[in-house]
Amino acid sequence: MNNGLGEDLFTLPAMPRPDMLTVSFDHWEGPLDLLLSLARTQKVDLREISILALTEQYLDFIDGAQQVKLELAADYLVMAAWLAYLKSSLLLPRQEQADPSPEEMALRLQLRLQRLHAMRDAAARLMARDRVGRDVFTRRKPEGLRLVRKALWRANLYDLIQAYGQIRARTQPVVHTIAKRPVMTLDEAIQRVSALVGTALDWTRLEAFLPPDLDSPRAKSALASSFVAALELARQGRLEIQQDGIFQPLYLRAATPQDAPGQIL
Amino acid sequence: MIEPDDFLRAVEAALFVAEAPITPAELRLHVGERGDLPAALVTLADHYAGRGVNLVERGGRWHFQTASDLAHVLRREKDEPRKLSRAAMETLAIIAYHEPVSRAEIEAIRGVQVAKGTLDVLMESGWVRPAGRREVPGRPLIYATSVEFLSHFGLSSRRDLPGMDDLRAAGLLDPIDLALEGLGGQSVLENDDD
Amino acid sequence: MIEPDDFLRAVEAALFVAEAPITPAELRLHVGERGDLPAALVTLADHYAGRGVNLVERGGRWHFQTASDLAHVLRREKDEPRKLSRAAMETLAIIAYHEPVSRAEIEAIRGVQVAKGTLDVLMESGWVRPAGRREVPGRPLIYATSVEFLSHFGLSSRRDLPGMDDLRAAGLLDPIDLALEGLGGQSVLENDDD
Repeated sequence: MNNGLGEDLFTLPAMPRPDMLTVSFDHWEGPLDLLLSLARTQKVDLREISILALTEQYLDFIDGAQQVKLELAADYLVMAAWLAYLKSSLLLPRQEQADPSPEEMALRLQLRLQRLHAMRDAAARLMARDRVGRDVFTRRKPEGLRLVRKALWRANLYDLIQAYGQIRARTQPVVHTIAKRPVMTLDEAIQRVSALVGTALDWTRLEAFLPPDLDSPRAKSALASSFVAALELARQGRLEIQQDGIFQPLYLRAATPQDAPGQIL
Repeated sequence: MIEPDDFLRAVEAALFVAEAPITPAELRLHVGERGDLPAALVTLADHYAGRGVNLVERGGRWHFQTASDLAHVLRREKDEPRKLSRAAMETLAIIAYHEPVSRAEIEAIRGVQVAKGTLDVLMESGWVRPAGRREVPGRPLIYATSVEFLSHFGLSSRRDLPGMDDLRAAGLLDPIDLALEGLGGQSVLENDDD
Repeated sequence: MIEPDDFLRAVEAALFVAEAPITPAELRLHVGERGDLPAALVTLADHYAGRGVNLVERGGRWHFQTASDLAHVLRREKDEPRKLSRAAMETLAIIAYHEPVSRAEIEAIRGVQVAKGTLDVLMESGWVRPAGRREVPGRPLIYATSVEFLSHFGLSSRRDLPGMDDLRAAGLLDPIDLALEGLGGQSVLENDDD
């Protein structure tokens, strides 16, 4: 807050008044700090302080300061303007007063000064306590307490046996056996389709030639084998295949005798 | 003098070698679960009360330290702790008496901004620690003092802060708005009329 | 107890803060020329004789130290239950079933290298002990289980360990990859459900 004031000592013009502060300007940390210092020259309890008198003191001080040094920190001038406003408000007839009332503004200022003063006092008392390393001392090189954590290993027999079982299982030679899958062989399908197609006089869907257990694992294999069987039988001229379009159902029927072999659709 | 039993002796020895103020829970790890630890601590504190070395409790931690009246005997040139600036001292006091407190609240009391370095110095010293955030818009960090603060300044707890009770009773630790409500806002003008 | 006078208290405090054992001459620098220092030292040594901290003189230098019977307090060992890692468990199992075995043999059976720490842990646990050297080129160390191993696992002898037939009957020899396949299939299904 005392930026720009440098190390210059600022003293008031020689006006030896007892309530006047004549110390360097950069002694203060800001307007509130300065106000508190001025207030304490009133030598009364801060609760009894006269805000009007304090305002006079502050404005006098700033006036004096400006005669010597024009570049006063803005904060101090803002506070001066605010205090001048507060002073005039306090002197106005009551009914013309604005909200918040000047009394409340003055009280707020007073409370702030009390609070700052209380903390300044508390800081001084705190610093004056018996402090470790200044007033009281602890051992300079304590040996220190040592807590050595020793692992207590836990394991049970089942874990041990299971571990061994897993090693043996993991390292056993692996034998691969190929599982026999439920399939319909092509021969089976040819036999089945050629037997059934003889009974079908009209176009019949391929699915009708499948065994009845369509949900069984054999179903897909039966469908594929029956399709290949149909192609084979058609090639041999023993049946005809018809399909209306791609992915449409396939229809089969027994070949009529005049059809030439190999003629499909 | 009553001969100290082995439990008391163990507590005494552990406190003696501990590198920092130690909690009863930490002591328990060393002296075992048996034995009346609170009673032992009180007995020891009594025993050392009038001596050159005292046993003290600071923020729930115990340690031996020399009696304060012997400072002149023991102080050495290099012992003087780093001097805090006035700003740092005031900021520390505000944190201690108002904790937890935000930077803005500190500034409201001091009437000036808190320089960046001020809180850093206090945190570096180990006396001040961040204590979470205030759940208000902006969620400002709030600060509080640490157990190191208590032990450094010889306080058993924050209740021992000098003048704490008086300040609280006088409402000087309350926010100004709260204080205004209590006062009714009348007294100033009367004073000024004097 | 006689109240210690200020000179005695100063000596006591100076001894307490001293960084190292201190000579009476050095003590004088702190406590001043007045006062009967030899008498004070003897009085203090007497006072601390039966306590957890004693004042002792070693080669003309004095210092406080903890009573020697309390060393266990200052360096406390604390048991921390810990579970063996899978690698350690497998290694232990191989040693138990095949002892005495060398590290190379353990690795051959496990199909994986054995980390140095694994055998250390087993030796630390007290369940495995070195059992001499195998008289083959390189003379490798061989390992066996200990009596503690048997008692910890509740076995009266190694013959109590279940044999291969028992393991197979318990399903413990089921190939792992089959078990994994089962798991894999399950997880695929779960994913399909998403």
